[in-house]
Amino acid sequence: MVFWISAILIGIGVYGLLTQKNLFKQLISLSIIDTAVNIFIIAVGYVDNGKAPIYSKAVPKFMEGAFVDPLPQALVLTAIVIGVGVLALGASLLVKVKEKHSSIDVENMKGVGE
Amino acid sequence: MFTLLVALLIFSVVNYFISKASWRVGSIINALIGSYLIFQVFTIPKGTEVTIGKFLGETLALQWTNAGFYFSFVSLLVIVAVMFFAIKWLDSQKHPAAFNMFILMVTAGSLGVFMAKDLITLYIFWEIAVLSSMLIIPMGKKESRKAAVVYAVMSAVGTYMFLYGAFMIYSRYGTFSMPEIAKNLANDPSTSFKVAVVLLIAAAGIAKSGIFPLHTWLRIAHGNAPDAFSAVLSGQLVKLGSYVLMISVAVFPSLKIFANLKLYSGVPAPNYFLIALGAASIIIGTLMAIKQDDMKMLIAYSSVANGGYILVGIGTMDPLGFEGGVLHVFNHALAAAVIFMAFASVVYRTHTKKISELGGLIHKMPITYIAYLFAIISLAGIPPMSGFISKWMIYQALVRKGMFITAAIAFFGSIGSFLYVFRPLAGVFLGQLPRKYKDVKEVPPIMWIPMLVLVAISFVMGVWPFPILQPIENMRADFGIAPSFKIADAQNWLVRGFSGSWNPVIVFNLFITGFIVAYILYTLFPKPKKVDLLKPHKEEGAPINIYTSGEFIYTPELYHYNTKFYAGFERMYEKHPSWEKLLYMLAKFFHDVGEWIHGWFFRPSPSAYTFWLAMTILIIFWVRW
Amino acid sequence: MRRFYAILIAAALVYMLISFISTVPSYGKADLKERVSDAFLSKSVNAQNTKAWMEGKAIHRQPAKEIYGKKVKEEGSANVVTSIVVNYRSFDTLGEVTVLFTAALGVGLILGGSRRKQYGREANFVLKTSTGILVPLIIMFGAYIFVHGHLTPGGGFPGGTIIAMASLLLYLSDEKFFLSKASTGALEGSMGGTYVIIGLLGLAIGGYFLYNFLPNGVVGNLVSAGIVPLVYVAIGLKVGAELSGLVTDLHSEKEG
Amino acid sequence: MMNYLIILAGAMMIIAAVFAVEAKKILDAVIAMSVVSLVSVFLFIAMRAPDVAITEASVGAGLVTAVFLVSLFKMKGGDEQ
Amino acid sequence: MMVLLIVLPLIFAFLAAIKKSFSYPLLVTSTVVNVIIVLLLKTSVPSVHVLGGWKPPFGINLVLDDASYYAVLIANIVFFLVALFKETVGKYSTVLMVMLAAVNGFVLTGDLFNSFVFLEILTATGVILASKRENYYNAFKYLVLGSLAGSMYLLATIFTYTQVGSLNMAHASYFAISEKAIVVITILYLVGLGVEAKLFPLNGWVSGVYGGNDLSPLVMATAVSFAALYMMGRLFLTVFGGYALHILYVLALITIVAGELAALYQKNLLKTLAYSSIAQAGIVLAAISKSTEKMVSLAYFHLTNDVIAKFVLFLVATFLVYNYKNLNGVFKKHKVLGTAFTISSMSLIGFPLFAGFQSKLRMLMEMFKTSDYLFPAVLLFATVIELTYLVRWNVKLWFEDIEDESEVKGPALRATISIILAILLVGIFLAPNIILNPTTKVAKALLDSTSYINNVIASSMGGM
Repeated sequence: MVFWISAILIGIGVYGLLTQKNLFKQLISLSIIDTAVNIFIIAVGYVDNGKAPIYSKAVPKFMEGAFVDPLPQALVLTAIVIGVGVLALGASLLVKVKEKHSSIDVENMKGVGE
Repeated sequence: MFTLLVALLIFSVVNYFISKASWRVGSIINALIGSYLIFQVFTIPKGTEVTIGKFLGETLALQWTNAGFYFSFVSLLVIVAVMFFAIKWLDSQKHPAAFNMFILMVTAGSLGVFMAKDLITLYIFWEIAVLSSMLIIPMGKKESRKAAVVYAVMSAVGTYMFLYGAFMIYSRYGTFSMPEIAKNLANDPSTSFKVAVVLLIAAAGIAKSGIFPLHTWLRIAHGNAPDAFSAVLSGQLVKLGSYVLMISVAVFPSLKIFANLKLYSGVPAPNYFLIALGAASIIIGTLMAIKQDDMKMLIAYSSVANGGYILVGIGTMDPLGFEGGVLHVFNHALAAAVIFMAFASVVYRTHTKKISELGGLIHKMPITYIAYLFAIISLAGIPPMSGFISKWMIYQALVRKGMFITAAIAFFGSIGSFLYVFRPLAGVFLGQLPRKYKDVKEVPPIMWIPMLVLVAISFVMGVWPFPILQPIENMRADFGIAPSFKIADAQNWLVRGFSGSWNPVIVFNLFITGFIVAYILYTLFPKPKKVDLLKPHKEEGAPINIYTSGEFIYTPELYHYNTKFYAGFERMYEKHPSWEKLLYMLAKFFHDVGEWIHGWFFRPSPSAYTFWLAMTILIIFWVRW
Repeated sequence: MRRFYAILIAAALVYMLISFISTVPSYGKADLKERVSDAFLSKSVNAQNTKAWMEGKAIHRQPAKEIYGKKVKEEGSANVVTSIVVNYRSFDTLGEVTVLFTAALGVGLILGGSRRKQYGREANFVLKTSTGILVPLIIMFGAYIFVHGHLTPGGGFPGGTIIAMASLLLYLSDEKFFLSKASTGALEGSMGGTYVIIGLLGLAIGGYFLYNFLPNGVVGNLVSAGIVPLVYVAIGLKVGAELSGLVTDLHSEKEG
Repeated sequence: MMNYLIILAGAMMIIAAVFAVEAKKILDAVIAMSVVSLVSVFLFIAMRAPDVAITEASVGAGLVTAVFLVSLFKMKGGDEQ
Repeated sequence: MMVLLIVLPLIFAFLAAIKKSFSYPLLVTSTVVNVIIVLLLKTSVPSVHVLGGWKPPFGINLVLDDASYYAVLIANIVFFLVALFKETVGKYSTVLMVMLAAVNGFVLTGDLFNSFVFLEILTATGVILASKRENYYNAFKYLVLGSLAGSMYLLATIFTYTQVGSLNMAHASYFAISEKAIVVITILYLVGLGVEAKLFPLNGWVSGVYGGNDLSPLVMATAVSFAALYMMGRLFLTVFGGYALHILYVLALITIVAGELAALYQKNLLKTLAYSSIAQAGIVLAAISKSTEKMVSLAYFHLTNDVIAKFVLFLVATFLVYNYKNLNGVFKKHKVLGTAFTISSMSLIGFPLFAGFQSKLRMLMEMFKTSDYLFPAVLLFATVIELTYLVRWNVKLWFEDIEDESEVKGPALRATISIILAILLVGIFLAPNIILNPTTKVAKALLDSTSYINNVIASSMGGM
């Protein structure tokens, strides 16, 4: 079910990329896709009734099925940060695109020949 | 042999630097090297084989054959003449050093082609020749840039078809060596494979010698290349194509290979197809040549027609036809070279190649005129020049084979050639001398001597053709085309045909007699008077002294009698379909597809990129899931 | 029309992804025994035989090993995610740090400002005063998060981000506030360098890059897990500096 | 219970995402995007991933929104019709 | 040792962040040191570095075998050569260092997720390089496509993880992935990597990025392109053992034709070369997809020739484009650059005397031996078109009448490097084995997944 949510979110993100002429919207769509992929990855590692993979006084022992899969979480941690880096880069590019082409709407941009 | 070629290639680069210091020294060295090469080709014993090395696990080798000798000799004659010619001519050029380098490379490449024993060696040297000639062509005037591209592309189309064919052969027989291939092909049961391969190999020759569907590059390339280099292009490089055509029908013995495909009087179907192409080239070349106002383009089209003759001759695989075709290589090479050199001399002095802007140069450049006159006599196939003999042989073969349509076309081409070679003669050398050329001088001896030498060779071979026929006889024996049949009969002074023989010496004597009679008559009759048409207008300048019912003419070139020289004749095929346009349309088509791809896939916004990414995934998903 | 097709394509993609999902174990049914995570959780990577594991995924461990509060020889952080991020798969994290570094660098290069952009808008009083109180607290909170990264959820990245939030707050509240690129750059660079040097020390001492050359201590203690806290502190500071620099770049403009 | 909450969260996310994509004003879109991120934080917690949740909350929802807003501010409204 | 290839540029990059003015010297140092390290590494092929001492399927490992060694060698040399151009590099030296680290990491890593991380670094640095000379919109387009592809790559990695249970390439290669799952994985990887590998129609970004400024094509068309195509071979040959190759084959053939036709249409020199680069990538991919040892070896041989030629072409072209308004006849002023340009373009076409001839002809021959008649036909057709536009450019640059009278001082370093590389192309024609021997090893290493797996497993035995 969480899979479905993430699949639909990816679809919405792709839809956004396809339809939106505003480059900022496209960046937002990308961010939605990122989030969706992250949800998917976490869902892959979920175990019913599993705990967060942190040892504490409450769960001092390792037991089978006691924890959810920690590896996807570690991957998502990385993926989130990577996503942020790329998005920040995109946002700063858009600031400059706006400066240079006087618009960030694909149809109104000036000087985008060829 | 291989050392010779490598040395030539290396020295061409060295010569660039020599020529950078003094291009005249470079070109003199070139001419000397060329002369040495002519000497050299006689000394190499026939049948010499040299292994170059291994490539892709196959041995590459050179082999000195009769055919190679003949073609090398003809090529060198032309090239060396041009090299001597260039010693002076080059001072009208912008890149003399590069010219010197590349012409030596062309020489090396062509010799390599003629020496190659296997298809890959042939391809390598072929590409060297193409590459270096491609770099000379754009040294001409503005249009020549485009010409180089067209030349390269057409050549590449043919070359890559050749390569495809070569590899098809290789994948079947595992060899590139031509004798081996010939053996294997003769025993191969698959007809369709053989047809495909032979035609693919022939494609390179078709493209290079300007045979019909790929002939269009000749006009633009010959017409716009540096003037003296046009002589090499038409006289020599085009003959590379004839050589490859000869390989595809004679070295690969088409009579044996297609023994079960004999279509008509013993001519195999693929040969027949090639002959048809040759005939088409004759028609197109002749008709288009008649129309041209640009004298170089005119002869370019004539090269198309003559390439057609060669192909028709070789394609028949008849002893006379084959020898006629091969001999025509020699004749056309010399004639075309002389004609282009004559034009180069004219352009050298007058800086134009439009016939309608010229005239009356006979008084200013008599030697050039003589050279041109004899060359066109040879080209048109009039005795006593050698051009006649080859055409005669081809006709004989065609008539004997009962190919009357082709024969008719060949005759038509011959008559057409009278028409078109006369046009520059009348327009450039005869008629009125435009005022602006009144100070034109004859070109220096170093330029006219090579022309005269070539003309003299052609003339002598017309009278006594046996020295040049003998190697051709040897070639024919090599290829096993009716080896029992002897054509060149030097003892009896005869060139034997099927329906009678040709005694060139007698014919020559007859012609000389006729000429003497004509000369006597000429001296007896009253001489024409000369009127100086320029006189009354000496001060006013440009317009020649022509008036039309009191109106002054503002565009005198329209009234030059060479404008619309054959207007009546041309009108008959005014609205002809243009193959050249068709090819341009093809090029335009690819260009447009490129634009379309560009517009759809590469230029657009991120949305479009996403679209294609999504589509790709979906299509693969649809295919694979 | 464009929207219609877009919906169609997006729907097809969703359909495709959903049919892909059939290859994945259904939600909540993931079997960790099939995965390497099992070894991470039980901290028994060293006990495994690679070949045997790859062939049959045979896990060698005691079924209910006591971990919290004990000394574990292999790895010492209570937070297994942290142990993966900073120890088992630390190299990924180095890459991750690099991405962020690149992004900050890129924003700097692209925007290329060297002066505070003035919007000519005065922040209101509430924001100004609350910023004064909040900023130290936020920084402390961020520091807490990355210092306790190996014990509790969180770690260098959120910690660093929270610190960067503090600088963002400062930018919002004060038109004049401007962090010099030199200072953030120096912190960023030196912290990144620290991370790599810790890794290189591991290479020098243990023969493996990013090798944990410090004792692990007792799982659950603040001082435990070898190099993990060190790395996380370095990451936290680096990310904080980097993102502050990024915020600075966004608030700056070109001279003149 | 948890399932219903997840479905609810999913529905919220989808609605927010559609809004983010289709919103006329970019500011609204950015806000909606941060809503998507914030709700995803809930999902992460529901799936027992507190580390990810914290990171997503601070980095994904916080920083990205902040960066977007600032750059939007910088290009003065970002080109709205 | 091999980890230093990744780590040293990185630490230099971090140091450069402390003091900006050191960044260029640091770049030169790091590239020089890297080249030296690569040369020293020659003796330790094959070897596996286990990061952090965590044995393979659990931790991350770097694999240095014949294939990755060759890719790393090419990439580092390219970066070294680029680093010599101080003006061109400009403010971007730190970015280049990070990129160098990323390329090395991407090539060396034996872990799928790790390769994703490095792919993202490559994309990010690529975007930054692309944004030079105010080429922002094109950079943005690349960013969108790149990060979308990154998402696909990540998804593919996760699907692999759910199947295999680890992220290790060797393990994935060892593991018999179910029929259904491998379709998913290969589709996603094909798309994810296809963007970087310039697979049609995912290569819309190429012209904008390569044609937008004077730095990005030098690096992206050579080192990064090589790394991406290496990874293509690694993933589809070694890891997924020849799955989905016929799809790759079809797409690659379309890529060739599309790239050449687009280049034919293009009027801008840099973009023409960019499209030509797409077509060459198509040739390489098509050859890789045949997955025989000879063809794969020839693919990387061809790629090497292309990389050298493209480096020269872009080196010359960027100089011309950004110094002259009108390019007609500029080579009359820069004869050496012109010669290098011509030689490289002839090599690209595949004229004899130049390296491209060797690779193209061998490829053709090999294809005919395996009786594939489609690829040669496409290849020869593509060559005709390629010849058209390259000859057109050469003629234009050499022979047209000069219109831009200004004369820029001859760039000595550029001329030297380009002519040396051009001569190298001739050298490769004469002695193709200097490249063919290593690429044969590359092909062996890529196709022999057993020894790849064994190497990785063996590295875990000696572990703690």
